[in-house]
Parts: sequence; structure tokens; C-alpha cells
Amino acid sequence: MGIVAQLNQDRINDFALRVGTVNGTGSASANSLLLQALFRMGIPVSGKNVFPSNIQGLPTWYEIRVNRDGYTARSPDFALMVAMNPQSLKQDIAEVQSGGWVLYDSSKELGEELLREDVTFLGIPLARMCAESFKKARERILMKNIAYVGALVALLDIDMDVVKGMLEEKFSHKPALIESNFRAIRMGADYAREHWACPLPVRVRRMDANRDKVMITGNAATGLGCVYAGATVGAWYPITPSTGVMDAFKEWCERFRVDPETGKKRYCILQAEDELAAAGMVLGANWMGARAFTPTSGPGISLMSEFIGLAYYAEVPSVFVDVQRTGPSTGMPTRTQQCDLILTAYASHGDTKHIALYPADPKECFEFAVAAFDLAERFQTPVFLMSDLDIGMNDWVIPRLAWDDAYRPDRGKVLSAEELEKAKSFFRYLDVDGDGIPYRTLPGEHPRGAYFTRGSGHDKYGRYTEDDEAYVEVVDRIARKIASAANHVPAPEIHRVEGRKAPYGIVSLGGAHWAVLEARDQLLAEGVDVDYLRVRGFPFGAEVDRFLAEHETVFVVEQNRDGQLRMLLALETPCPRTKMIPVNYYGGQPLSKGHVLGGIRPVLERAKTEVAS
Amino acid sequence: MGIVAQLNQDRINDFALRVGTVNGTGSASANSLLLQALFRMGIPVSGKNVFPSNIQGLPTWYEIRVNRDGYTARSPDFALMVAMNPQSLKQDIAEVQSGGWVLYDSSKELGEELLREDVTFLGIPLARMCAESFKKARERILMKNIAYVGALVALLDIDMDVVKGMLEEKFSHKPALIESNFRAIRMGADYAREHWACPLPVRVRRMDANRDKVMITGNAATGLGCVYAGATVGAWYPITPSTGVMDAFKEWCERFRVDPETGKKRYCILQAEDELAAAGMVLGANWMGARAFTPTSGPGISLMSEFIGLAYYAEVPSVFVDVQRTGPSTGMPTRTQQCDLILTAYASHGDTKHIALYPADPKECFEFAVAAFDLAERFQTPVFLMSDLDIGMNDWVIPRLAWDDAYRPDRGKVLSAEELEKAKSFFRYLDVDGDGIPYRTLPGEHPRGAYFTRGSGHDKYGRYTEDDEAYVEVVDRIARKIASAANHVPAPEIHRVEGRKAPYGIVSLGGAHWAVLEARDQLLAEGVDVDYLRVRGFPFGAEVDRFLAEHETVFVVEQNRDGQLRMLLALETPCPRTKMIPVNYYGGQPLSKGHVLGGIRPVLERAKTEVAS
Amino acid sequence: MTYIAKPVARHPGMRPNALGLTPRDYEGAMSTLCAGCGHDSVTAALIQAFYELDVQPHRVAKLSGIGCSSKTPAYFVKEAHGFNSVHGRMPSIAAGANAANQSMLYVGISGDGDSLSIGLGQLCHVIRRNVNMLYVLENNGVYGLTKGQFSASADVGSKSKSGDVNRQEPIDPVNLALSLGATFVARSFSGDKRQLVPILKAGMSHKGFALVDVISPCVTFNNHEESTKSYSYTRSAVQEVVETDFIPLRREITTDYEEGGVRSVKLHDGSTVKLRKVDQDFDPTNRGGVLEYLRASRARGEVATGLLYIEKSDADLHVLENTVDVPLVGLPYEVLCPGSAALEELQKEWW
Amino acid sequence: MTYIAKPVARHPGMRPNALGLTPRDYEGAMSTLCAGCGHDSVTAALIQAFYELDVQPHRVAKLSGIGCSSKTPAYFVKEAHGFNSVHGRMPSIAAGANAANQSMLYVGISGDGDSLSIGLGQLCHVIRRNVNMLYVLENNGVYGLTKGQFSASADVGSKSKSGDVNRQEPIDPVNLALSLGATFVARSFSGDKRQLVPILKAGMSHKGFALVDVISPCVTFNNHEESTKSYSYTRSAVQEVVETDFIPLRREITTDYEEGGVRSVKLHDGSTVKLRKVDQDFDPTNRGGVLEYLRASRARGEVATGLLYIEKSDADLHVLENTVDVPLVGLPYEVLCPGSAALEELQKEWW
Ligand SMILES: Cc1ncc(C[n+]2csc(CCOP(=O)(O)OP(=O)(O)O)c2C)c(N)n1
Ligand SMILES: Cc1ncc(C[n+]2csc(CCOP(=O)(O)OP(=O)(O)O)c2C)c(N)n1
Ligand code: SF4
Ligand code: SF4
Ligand SMILES: [Mg+2]
Ligand SMILES: [Mg+2]
Repeated sequence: MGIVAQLNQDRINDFALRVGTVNGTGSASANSLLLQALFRMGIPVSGKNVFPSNIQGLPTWYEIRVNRDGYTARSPDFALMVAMNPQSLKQDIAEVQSGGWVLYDSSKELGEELLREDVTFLGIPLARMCAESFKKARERILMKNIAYVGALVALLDIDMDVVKGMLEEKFSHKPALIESNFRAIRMGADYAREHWACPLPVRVRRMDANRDKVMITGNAATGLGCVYAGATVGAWYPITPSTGVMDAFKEWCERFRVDPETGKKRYCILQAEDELAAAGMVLGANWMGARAFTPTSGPGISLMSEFIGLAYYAEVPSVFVDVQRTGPSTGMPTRTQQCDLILTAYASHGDTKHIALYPADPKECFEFAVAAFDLAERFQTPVFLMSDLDIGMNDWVIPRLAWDDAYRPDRGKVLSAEELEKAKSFFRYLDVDGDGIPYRTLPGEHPRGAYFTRGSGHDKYGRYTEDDEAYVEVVDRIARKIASAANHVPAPEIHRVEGRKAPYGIVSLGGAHWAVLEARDQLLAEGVDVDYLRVRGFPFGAEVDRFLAEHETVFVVEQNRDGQLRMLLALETPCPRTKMIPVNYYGGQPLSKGHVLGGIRPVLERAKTEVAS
Repeated sequence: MGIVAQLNQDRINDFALRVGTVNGTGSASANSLLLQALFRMGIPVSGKNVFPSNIQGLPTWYEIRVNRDGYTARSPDFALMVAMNPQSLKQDIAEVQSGGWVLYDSSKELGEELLREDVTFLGIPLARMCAESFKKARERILMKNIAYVGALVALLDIDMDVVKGMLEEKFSHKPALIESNFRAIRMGADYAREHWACPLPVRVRRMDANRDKVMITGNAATGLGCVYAGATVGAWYPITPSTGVMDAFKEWCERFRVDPETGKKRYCILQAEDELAAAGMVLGANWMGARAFTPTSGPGISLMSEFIGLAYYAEVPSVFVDVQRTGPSTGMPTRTQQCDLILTAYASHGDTKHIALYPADPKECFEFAVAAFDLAERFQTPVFLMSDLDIGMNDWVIPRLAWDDAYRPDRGKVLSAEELEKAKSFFRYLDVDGDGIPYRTLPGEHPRGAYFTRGSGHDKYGRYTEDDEAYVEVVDRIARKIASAANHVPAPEIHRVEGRKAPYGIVSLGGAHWAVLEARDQLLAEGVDVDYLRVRGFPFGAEVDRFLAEHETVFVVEQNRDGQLRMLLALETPCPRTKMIPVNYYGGQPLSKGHVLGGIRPVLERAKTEVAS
Repeated sequence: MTYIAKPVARHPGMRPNALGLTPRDYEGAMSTLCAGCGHDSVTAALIQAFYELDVQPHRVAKLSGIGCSSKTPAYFVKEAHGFNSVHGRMPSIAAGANAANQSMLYVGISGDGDSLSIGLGQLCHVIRRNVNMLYVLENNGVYGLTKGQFSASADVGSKSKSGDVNRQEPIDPVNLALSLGATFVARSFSGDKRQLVPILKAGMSHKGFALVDVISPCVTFNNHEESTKSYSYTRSAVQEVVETDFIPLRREITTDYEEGGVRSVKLHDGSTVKLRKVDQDFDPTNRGGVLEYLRASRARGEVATGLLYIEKSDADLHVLENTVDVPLVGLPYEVLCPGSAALEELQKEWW
Repeated sequence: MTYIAKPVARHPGMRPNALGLTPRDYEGAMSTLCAGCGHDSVTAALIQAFYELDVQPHRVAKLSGIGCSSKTPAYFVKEAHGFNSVHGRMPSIAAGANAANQSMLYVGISGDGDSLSIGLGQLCHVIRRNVNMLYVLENNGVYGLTKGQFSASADVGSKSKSGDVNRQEPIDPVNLALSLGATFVARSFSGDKRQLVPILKAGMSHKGFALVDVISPCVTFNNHEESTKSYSYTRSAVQEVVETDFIPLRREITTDYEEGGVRSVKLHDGSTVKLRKVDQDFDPTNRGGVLEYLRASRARGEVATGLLYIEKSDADLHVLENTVDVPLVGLPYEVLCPGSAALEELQKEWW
């Protein structure tokens, strides 16, 4: 069969595999062992965890893609399926590429109806083997996972020493586990070598692509960014997929922020009673002069809306991390989307507009987390760090993080006690410098610094007012202030076709970036001239306007139903909405090349035929 | 002085006056007495209450405009100022038109510094006169207000019999009050006649413009609309300026909905612990099949955001009345704005879009309230009735309300027990008819009608799902469903220049309507061809697209800072934002002609000069 | 009207109830909770209670917030209407639903996170409104679904799976409900079906708000020795202070009233709750006394269980609001709409 | 550092305090409340308390939600930093602020609507967190600012200006705070400055959360005879069960400890609260007893006032969270940022 033939040609460091298991059975650690091994072999690799909103017993999947060219966006073309879960066996077998392989537990016969002509079945009696070589029930379940890793080591030609090394590191404190785990690995590998021609045509080979790389989740990087930004107060209410941010902040703080003498904390994490309270705590702490933040997800942002409006109008710096998940409402808490763009841009009643940052990977989560605090204090307003489940919860291979020790927080215009002592007077909301940004003071510093923070109507002196002109003067200044932030949010990343003016442009953001890059390269290879701009901050700057103006046709690629980035571009740039063609995928999986091309190709075709006719 | 001369020409039934008093001193009833008298004299009239967010002791104003041509939008050109409040005397005197009159309490000398050359001061020793003719302290305060009404009766030539008649009606149950009040009226009137040439050139004269009119607030009309719509459950948390809606619902229900035998209620009003709870109660009651609603204002909508998303995704009918006030945050609770348009159109996280209705006066509040319930049940989704403080809390003269007894609620697709008995199966979210609207059932009706209402991912059968295609199928249908509502919301009101194609178009909504009408008539009179479309519902229909397309330049007139209607038009119609010129007033007062012309004129001038050059 | 659904299957030994239904007919979808989760036992007890009370499945309204506990309404009475709302806000949904249609049997399921953290305000107010419903709080001291953070009912000193130690005083829903004037307050243990079933039945029959705090261990995140919400601890420290027996109206045996140590409380619907006090100093009808008793037993490190307080209350939401006796949803539009003549009349006043 | 603001004016008879400030220096903007509003009396008592405690104005953080009561922070200590937040959510602002800077004196002002309806959840949780602050609940049984709807503390049977009758049981903040483990719980009456001032001072000096429920009549909407929140009723039914006297550290007279009927409680900062029990059966240090006593006095139609419960608590939010002793806002960035070397080191684990 053609396809089989194709797959049977060597495909080194260029394929995707999927592992189907039961959640809560320890397969997670086995899968990350696998991912890490490939990473340490220097191969560009990515892992995507597809898990249910449930704690134990339901089907869960883990996808790994290796790609020598560095394309690590999700790929749904699975050359190899590790089908360990009877519940999902049927679906899993159905989803493997024609010509591919299915590794399954042959302790139990495969039902006739499941068999496929065009794939190769590799049966290995894992349950039986583990039952024979391990005593404890729990151990037998866990080792089954390690054993399929072993089989893959052989099938894919993974470096056994690397695996052994990792086990030794991981269990350095309990050597017994090193032995048992490695026994399971070898058991799987040996069986594979004895029964099948190893390695398979699809396999890996050492590269040197990861020399300056690290592997980390976006949530861990965000939490670390908050530590490096000097945040001292974190308030939160647990919600998937944002929980990891505070877990990480806590972990790093325990390491870096505990007074060695007293063992006391140089930080305070408040688990609030709900998201409204978490937002209030963030405002209160920032009011006092601490850098405070709250990580949450869509439902939390909805609940925080009232407080967000207060922070906007009373000009209280505050950082909100929105790790987006599939909405609306409770939606699919363990699936990803970019669906809170409109909500966060204009959150709360009345006229508002908020600064937002759109990281594309954990590296930017770290960097933008720091930027978020600087922007929040400089502009005295809420700032949203817009991550998502894919970036936040999956392990990503990224360039090693760097830190400039010369960095000092941008606290914005804060008057010191000394300055207040010298000053004749202080008024909270005066536009002294003509840049729309007033001066603020920190409570307790100086009697002259006192002012009244309120969400009710106030004039530029901070006094309560119901006078139309006094009210208008303040809200107009705030509008100017936020508009000016466009020049301070991270500039867009732009990829242009060398030398030629491209008729097509793509605009995208966040985690969609990687699939867009891959799709664009393919289009370029096919001779289609297409430029690409990745928005990294809101409000948008002049470069975005220019890019939109420069191209006849612009594709806006994003992971939501209604084209929310496209909506923002229509509202905030001169570009007419009609010129921007929506390319939306919102099924909850990370974006893949196919989604992008699927949206772009038909338009290109039409263009061709129009030209032709 | 020229201007004085001008004012000294007769201005019958064409002027505005302002009364400045202290709130909590009973001036409100005096002012409504005045308004009602003018109304009963058959003169087109409007009253605007400008009050503080405070219970007693602060300056408050009441503005009345009479206009024989029926223009009753707010007019800030006060020919007559009734300055009864020492606190605001200075400002009040400053605000009267040059050539106008100031009626003040001369019990206390006017300070030299307050005097103005170009206005006529009419001093009347109200305090002293009341002290002489009334005993009780409270009475003296109250009667001072009635007495200035008396002076106005003489100065403006208001029909004394009409006033007497109203007092007789009002105090029919306590005749003593008729006497004392009428005494105060006469006292004021007599003093005026003795000391000044009455009536003034600015004065009123009987007309017959109000034969089929009534006078009522928007909140009262909305509450009545909910009664006529058959709403049985009202849940709310008090908030200015929406409180009157539930007060009215309660009042009408007590009159029309109490079982004569048992005295028990055929309705249930739940004063919730907060707006989140109020929204939940509305969802719960609608789920059971009752028509339920909640009135609130901006802050309440922010707090309800999470529930609104649940109602959208789980497709629970629900009616939210947003009586808008000046935002953001607490803002100015006693000032008006149209500032929740974006929030309500896309409320809650994830991809959402909601139906909204934009009444322009109490008549439409009544009619649209009924429509809101029909739309909510037909489309099984939240519907927002977007009123505002000006419409909701001020008295408006409107055509008498009519009711068609043939009306029956549109419950939408609700399966009866009989239908379920016959049906083979029932699935909650199936698009049986291909119109995007599924069938629903009411709890308790029939075992086969059972389904699970949830905000988490579900497939078209109502089953929990995390499958991308099953999820997408449902949210795509919901998007289609909401889009189709464009043909069912109230059609826009369109005013076209007869016979000629107008280069200019105005688009506006809600209470801004009246100032726009007046401004447009003036432009027409000046020979400027300008058409006008008033949006009455969201999502917008094809007529709106067409109107925007037909005009070279479109002015979008609205009462918010950011041009939220313009934003919605840019997002929901093919019209490029750049073609729509924003005309925004957001100081918190009702819109007046001047605001509209002030925004439009400069553009016309520019156009002229461009043509010239 | 009434519809008796046909039982899916007749199982030998499964005596059909008055409606001809077996426990099987009160089941729902298959549970997706962890093996051994206390919540599944509560579900089983609920199924038994519905069955024994001859409840018509489609007359049940089952509601919940968000959490592992809040998932359970999907696992019982598939023919009931379910509303899995948002986190912590189920009480308001229940209040609104009940206001619209008091003829349904309302059963709300919640967790300690859902009820005592994000939902605390709504819980307090639904108690105050005395909404006629059974409210089951499946209390495990943790946020199960979000993987084991402390809830507001976590004990001082208890360790989370991530190693943190809780230092904050727990909120005791029983104590809270009693101080807010709840008229039916019980505590039980998911593992004790014998005790739980009659309490649930009594709660379903009680007119007004009935709170049942069920200690329901989270085997995955909070089942270690030290946790007062663990199987081991509850088995040892749980003290049943009143044995509850429930006799539906039809089944009532009028003879054995007030026999030794037994106290009978006749409920609004005529059925009877019989309480046999294990500890004689305990009086489940004296609010102050109960609070005192509970404080003492807490001090002894005991967890008192049983139907701890009951007061025959008729003043539920509808009595407080003085609504008509028929469900509002049942009122025909004709009686709700005043019509054109009334509108004409009314508008005379707007002149 | 410390700044002593210059008093605006020296008034004969206004003895300056240790900072050289007179009560005048603790005033704020002119009140815009109704003439006779109880809230203004509470403001006056607060001003007196600040003055007597020699508080540095700019070291005070005054917070509130929304309502007439919540407006009052504008009317005292103009040199303090004020935060007039949103309705019912002040406790979370206070908790966050306190977490960031525990060196300020936190005074929160709220109303019964702000605290017991929309804010009930946050109030309960700020109590549980034991945030170190004085929380004054100006309790008038109505929503004043929105013109007189019933609040959750309205009495059964009380009539609103619009003629409605409340049927729901009131929530008693004192009772609630006691059952949630509050360590300082008092009730007073806005009209009784003699009683209120020492209680406010004690509350400011108490470490941990101090709740003072002040019955503060709304003359405009709820001052009629039947209302238990009216001047007339409180004057008659209010029973002072403990007389409170407060002695700041410096002023302490060590001799008269434990003299007849007086009980002294030494506070965290060394100052002393002296409680003279009017009713000998009353023990303000026995939580259970207090709850019992209050239930009984409520039954007698009495409103017990005074410092009803006090427990020397050190375990405020910062102790519970084990934070460093200096305010987090005072930590220099250098000690907060691990720096590049640590980042290098850390990332070895990400390999
Ligand atoms: C608004 C909102 N915030 C947070 C969450 C995340 N969340 C889901 S369940 C849960 C806690 C559940 O705890 P509990 O009620 O005790 O139920 P359990 O799982 O322990 O049975 C949380 C925080 C959510 N779904 N919605
Ligand atoms: C979110 C929100 N809902 C409603 C309101 C309207 N509102 C302002 S004050 C208030 C009640 C105040 O009552 P209380 O706290 O008792 O203060 P009081 O005026 O009685 O002193 C309400 C409902 C608001 N400002 N914000
Ligand atoms: S995590 Fe805990 S509460 Fe959730 S299902 Fe598992 S055992 Fe039950
Ligand atoms: S309305 Fe009541 S609470 Fe508000 S200021 Fe007036 S008296 Fe005080
Ligand atoms: Mg729990
Ligand atoms: Mg109040």
C-alpha cells in the first residue's frame, strides 16, 4: 500500500506518536520520562497532554512530536499509537496513520473488529510480564507504564544510557526504585528486540538542537517571572488550568524567599475564598505598594470584572494572569482556547480598556510576567497576562532563560516621603507631566501623601465629584494614558518575505504562533508570498496598523470561535474587518499546521481561479 | 442689551427653567406638581431630575423644558432659574441665560458678588412668608417649595384651576392639606402679581398636545411590562437607578396579582443577597418554566457575568434589565450614560453574544420588556433590556400605552407532557428544525423530558463531552441561533429625507434619540440633507447594514466615551469603522441638541471648505 | 399528571416500591469518581432514600455547583431534571427554581469548597430564606477536583498532599446552620448508610431547608491518618448521638409513640421522624443545647453525628413570601395579565 | 519615619495628645449624611479614639465598601489613606493590604447591607483569616443609601418606609463572629459615646480581627418605634453587660488589677482592657457562655452591649502565614530577586 510504503521509508526525527492510558495510573511520569529522554538526545520535541476534567479512571492521552526541523506545534498525524487503555482502544487504533504502528498490551486478545489492514500491530503482554516480575499491585500498575517506555526505547532507538541516567537522577534518594524501574525498561526493550525488527523506520537519532534549551511549563515560568519581578503577594482561588502558576510561585518562593535565620516567608500567598476576593486582595496589596498578582482562568475573570473596573478607574496597579481554557461558562476546563481576548480588553461595565500581553511560550511567560508588573505600575492600571492551557500546562522546550541583574522594577511615578516633604501639595489624579500618568503615593509614607482611593466619580484632585466636566477630564486622561501604553507593550514579532512585497499577511498571537510558523514555511516553500505578524501586546502599536495596511489580504489565525483578535484589530486599527479573513480553530486542542492551511488554502485557490478566469 | 431684548420678546411655550433646592426637603413633589400642571395644560413638556448620590442635605436640581414643537430633550438654556439653595446660589445664578430671570428667596439679602447685570432678579421672601403663615417647622420647609410653585404659576401664567384640581386629587383623603398647600400656592402667586409684571415674556399657554398622552417613568413602565409579559418571579439586589423597576413591578403586582380570596401573591419577588444570587434566581426560575427577570445597573452586570455565560451556553432563557448609569466602577450613580453596550453584547468569558433591546422612552420600556421575555424564550438565551437613568427615573410624556388582549407569550419550543409522551426520544440540544433552536422541556412534566442542564462541555444530546467535534457542533449552532435573532429584535426606526439621497446619516440609540431628532430637524432646516437611523435591537439586521452603506458619512451619536455603539457597528456590520464619525457626550447629563450639533458641525464645515478649496 | 416510568429491569430480591420502581430505577450514569470516593457512597444512600420514599423520578430537581461532589447528581435518578450550575452558586438557582415551582422535590449536592468558600454567602442566605430543599454537603476537607487544596473545613494541622499544613480554623457547616436558624441540621458519614439513609429521607420530607453535612472522605487527596475527614478517623471518632428512624405517613405505626428514650417529631407531610438519643443529655429540639453539646464533643475530639437538630417549620420561602399555594409556573397567562381594560384604567393615574 | 502634622488650630480646652494633636486633627471632610444619622456619631467616637490613642494620622488605613456607612471614612482622619472600594468587598482589600504592610492601623467601616448581604462571605472569611484590623459594622437594619430596603439584620415584623413587613430572621453579626472564632467581638450603640470610645480603642489595640457591631439608627428610613435599630428602642432595650475601660500601655496603673468585679485583659501591645461585668453571670472570655448568654438576653428582648468577647490572640494573618516580621512592602528588591546566578542554577533542573 502506498502509504505503508511511505511510512516504511526511514523517518528519522520526524514523526508524532500518541499514548492512550487511564488517568490516575501513573502514566504521566512515564510519558515525561519519554519526552525528557528525547529532549536530552538533542532532538526538537514537544509533548501535549490531553487529559479529562477528572481525577482518576477516565481515558487520557499524551502526544509527542519529534521534528528535526524544529517544528513542534501539535501534529495529529500519529505514526505510532501506544494503546494501553481498553476504554479508548477502538478510537486509538482508528486514529493512527495509515501505514503506522499500534503498540498494545497483548495480555488480552485484541478483538477482531479492532484490527486494521493498513497498520502494523505490535502486541506486548505488559500486564502479564509485570505480574510476573513485580509483587505489589500498585507497583505492577506503575511498571506497566515504564515497560511500554522500554519497548519504545527499542522501537524508536532511544538512547538507553540517557534513560538510565534519568532514572538514576530521579531516584537518587531511593536506589531500589532505580533498579525496579530500569528492570521494567529493559523488560520492555528486550521483548521488543526479541519479537520485532527494531528500530522501526520511524525512529530517532541524536542531534544537538537542545544545547541551550531547557524544558518547562508556562505556568512554572510565569510563577518564576513573578518571583523575579519582585512580587510579594499572590492571591488566588484554584482553577484549572491556572493552578500551576501559584504552585510554581510557592515552590520558587520556598526556595528563594525564606529568611534563612527565622525560616519566615518574604512573601504571602493568600488562598482566597473566591476570585472576587482574590482580586480584592491584589488591589489592596498593590495599593499598599506591594507587587501583587492573581492567576486565574476565564470564569475567574468574569467574577473579577467589578474589581477590574475599580482598578481601572481608581488607577490601582494590578496583574491578572489568565490561563485561558475552552469556554464559555465552565466549558471544557482541560482543553485550550484563546477565548478571553474581548473580555479582558474591555472588562467591566462603563468605558474601560486594559493592557494585555500575549506570550507564545514559557519563555515569554517568564519575560512578560516581569513586564506585566512594570506596565501595571508605570500605567497604574490592571494588566492581563494572557496564557492558555497549552502553554501553561504542557512541557515546552525553550531557550534557556536569561536574567539581567541590572534590572530594577519600574515602579512608575511614586512619590517618596522625601519628595512629599519638599512638595507644596500633592493631588492624586493631576496630569502633571502631560503624559496622562498621575503621581501616586504609598500609604503610611507621609501625611501629605494621603488621598482617597475610590471607584466613584472624582476630579483630578481626587475629590468626590458629580460634576460632568470634572468627571470627563479624568476619564479622558485615563483614555490617553492607556492609549500611550501601545508604545510600551512588547512589540510585535514580524516575519517578512525577503526582498519582495507579499500580497498576503497572517496575523496571529500566543500559542497559535508555532503552527502558524510551520504553515507559513510550507506556503513559502510552495511559492506563496506571505508575511506574518505576531501580536504580543494590547493596545496595538503603529506597526500592527502598518502591517495590516501593507497587505491586500490578511489572515487572522486564532483559537476561538468568534475571531476575537480579528474583532480587536477591527476596533483598534484602521483596517476594515472585511479585509481580515478569519482562520479559527476552537475545538480545544493545541493548534496544528493543518488548521491554519485549512483556513488559508481555499482563499488562495479562489484567488487563483479568479486570476485564471 | 441685545440678548435681553430677545428674551423680552414673547417666548410662549418655548423655554427651559431650572430649580435649585436642597435634597430631602420635599422639593421633589413641588417640582412634579409643576411638571404635571404643564402637562395637563396640554403643553409638550419634560422634566429632568439632577440629584446627588446622597439622601439629604446636598444640592439638587430639577429642570423643566416646555416646547410647543414637541422637542423635549434636555435643554441647558435656562431662561428662568429658581435658586432656592444657598449652597448652589452662585452656580445657579451663573447658569441662567443672559436676559433671563432669577427667582430667589429674599428672606436673606443677596450678596453683591452674586449679582449679574444681564439678568433680572426676582426676590420673594419665602422663608419669612412661610414662617408667618405656617406653624410646624416641617410644614414651613415643605410649604416654601409649594410657594415658589405658586410664584411660578403667576410668572409663567400657569392655569390656577389646573393646579387647584391636582391638589384636590392628591390630598382628597386629607382635605386639611388641600387648604394649606393651596394657601402656599396663592401666597406665592399673589406676591408675584403684587411685585412683578406677570406673566413674564417667557410663559406658557394652553395647548392640546397631550390628549392621548400619559406621564410616567421608564422604570415604572418596565415594571408594568414585566407584569403584562406574565413574569412571575423577580429577583433583584437594590441599585440606583434600577430600583424603581422592582418597586413598580411590586406595586402593579400588588394591584393585579393578589388572589382576592386568600390575599396570597401570584408572584414572588426575591430580594437577593447580591447580584450574583439575583442572576442565579432568574436562571433557576426560568429553568422551571417561569418568566423571571432581574433589574440592575452596570456594577450588577459585571457581577452577573459568570451566570450570563452559563445562561448563554446552557441556553436558559433570562431577562436582564440594565438601567445604565455613569461608569466605570461605582462612577456617578445618579448620572446617566449609555456605557454598558459592549459589556452586555459580549458578556462573560469565552465566545458569547447576547440579544439586547434599546428603548428610547418609557413607552418602549413597556413594549420591549414584553418583547424581551418573548425573545428570551424563543431563543433560549439571556436578553438585555438596556434602559438608562434618564429614561428610567425621569417623568416622560408618552403616547398612552395600548395592549392587545390577543397577545399570548411566545414560549418558544417547549415540549408538553403530551408531546413527550408521544415522542420516541428527546434530546435537549438537537437542531431538529435546522434553525439553530433546540427544543426544551420543563422539569416535572414528564420522565422523558429529563435532561441535564450544565455549563460544562456537552454534545447535542445534552451529554457531557470533551470531544472537540461534539463541542464545536453545539457552539456553532448557538452562534447561528443568536445571529438569526437579528430578524426578530425590534426593527430600527429610520427617518429619511424625502425624495433626495442624503450624503449624511446619523445612527443613534436609546434616550439619545430625542436630542438627535431635534438636532437633525435643525440641520434639515439649514438645508443639510441628513438621514437618521435609530438602532432598537442587537444583533443588528440588514437594514442597519444598508443604511450605513448608503451614506458617505455616518455620525454615530451616543452617550459614552469610547463610542461603544460605533464599536458594535464596526464589529457586526460590513461598514468600516473609519467611515463612522463618533459623536459622544458622556458627562452624565441627558443628551441635548447642542451636544449633537457640536459633534456634527465641525465635520460639515470641513466638508464645505474642502469643496470650496 | 403522573407518569410511572417502567423499571429497566426487575432484579430478584429488589422489592419494587409503591410506584413499582426498584432502586435500579433511581440510578443515574456511571460514576467517574475515584474508586473509593466517599461521594459515591452518598449517591448510593440517596438512591436508597428516593426508592424507599416512593419518589417519582421526574418530580425530582437535582442541583449542584462545581466539584467532584457536584458531579454526583449525574449519578442518580436519571429521569430527574438536573442543573449542574457554577461554582458555589447553586443555592440561588435552587431558590429561584423553588420560587417558581414549589411542587418539585429539591435536592442540592455540594462540596465543602463549593459551600464554605466561594459559596458561603449563598449558603447562609438560602438557609435564612428557608428554601424547601435537601442540601447535602459532601464534606472532605479539600478541593478534590482541583487536586487537593485545603477547603474551609480543613482541620488545623492537617497536611495537604503537597505538604502544606493548614493553620486556619475550620468552618463547621452544622454550627453555622444552627446559628443561622436552620430548622433541620444533621451530620453523617458517607460510610454509614444505615444512619445516612433515614436522615436523607427525613430531610427530603422536612418542610424548609434541611442541611445534611456528610463527612465524605477524598481517598486521593485527604484520606491520611491525621485527617478528620479520613475513613480511619471517622470510623474511630464519629459518635452517633441520636439514632434516626424515619416513618413515611403511610407506613406509620401509631402505637409506639414516645416509648423509652424515643422522641418522635411529626413532619409537615404527616410522616414521622423518630429519634433515639444515644446520649441522654442530648436534646435535638433545643437549639442552644445542641450548640453547647457540639462544642463540648468537639472539645473531646469527637464528631457528633445524627439528626442533630429538628424543628417543625412551616415557614419556608413561600410562606415567608405569602405566595399562592399552587406553583407559579402553573398559573395560566390569563390570570397573570391584567389586560387592556386594566391598562386603560391604570393610565388615568398617569395623567 | 514619623511626621507630626501641625494641628490646624489650637482650641482652648482641647488638650493636645502625646503627638501634640487635638481631636480636630483627626477630623475629615464635612459629613454629607442626614442630620441625626447614627453613623455621624460613630465617626465622632472614632475621632475621639484615634486622638486618645495618640495615633499618627498617616499611619492609618481606613477602608470601606459602599453605603452611607461606607462614606464615613471620608469624614475622619483626613491625613489617613482611604480606600472606598466596592459594595461588600472591603474585607478582601483589607486582607491584601494587611498582607503587604502589617505596620498600618487598619480600620474598616461597613454597613449591615455591605457586610451581611453582598459581603457576608468576605466578612466570614476575613474573620477566619484573623486579619489584624478594627471592623466597625454600622448596623441600622436597612439599606440607607438605596432608600430603605430591608437588610439581613432587619427584625422580623419590622416595617419598611414603603410599608413592607420583614418576615426573615435577622443575621446577628455578633453571633456570627463568635461562631466563626473571632477573638474580639463587641456591640455598642452609636448614641453611647462613653461606651463606644473605649471599645473602639481596645479594638484598635487588639491584635487580630476586632468586630464592633454598632447599632446606628437610620433616621430617614428606620427610626420608627418598632425598629430595634431606632433611637427609642435602643435607649430602652440596650443593656450594657460589661463596662469596658481601656488603658494604653503608657498610661497603665499597675496597682488596680483584679479589683472587685473587674477583669483585666492585657493586649498584645501591652495595653490593658478592663471589663467590669454589670451582670455577674456574664464571662466575656468564655465563648460558649457568651453565646448562651446572648441567646437568653435576645429571648428577653434585650440587646446586650459592651465588649462581649475577648481572647488574647497572636495568631493573626501574618502568624498564620508565617511571614517575616517586617512589612513585605519594606523588603528591598535585592532580597526579593534571586538573580541571574540562581536562575542559571535552577535551570539545570529543567534539563
Ligand atoms: C469560578 C470557579 N472558580 C474555580 C473553579 C475550580 N474549581 C472546580 S471544583 C473546585 C473546588 C471543589 O471543591 P469541593 O466543593 O469541596 O468539591 P470536591 O471536589 O472536594 O468534592 C474548584 C476550586 C471553578 N470551577 N469555577
Ligand atoms: C454591586 C453593587 N450593588 C448594589 C449597589 C447599591 N448599593 C449601594 S449602598 C447599598 C446598600 C447599603 O446598605 P448598608 O451597607 O447597610 O449601608 P447604609 O447605607 O445602611 O449605611 C446598595 C445596595 C452598589 N453600590 N453596588
Ligand atoms: S479526588 Fe477525591 S473527591 Fe474527587 S473523586 Fe477522587 S476521591 Fe472523590
Ligand atoms: S439615609 Fe439613613 S443611613 Fe443614610 S445618611 Fe440618612 S440616616 Fe444615615
Ligand atoms: Mg471538598
Ligand atoms: Mg444599613
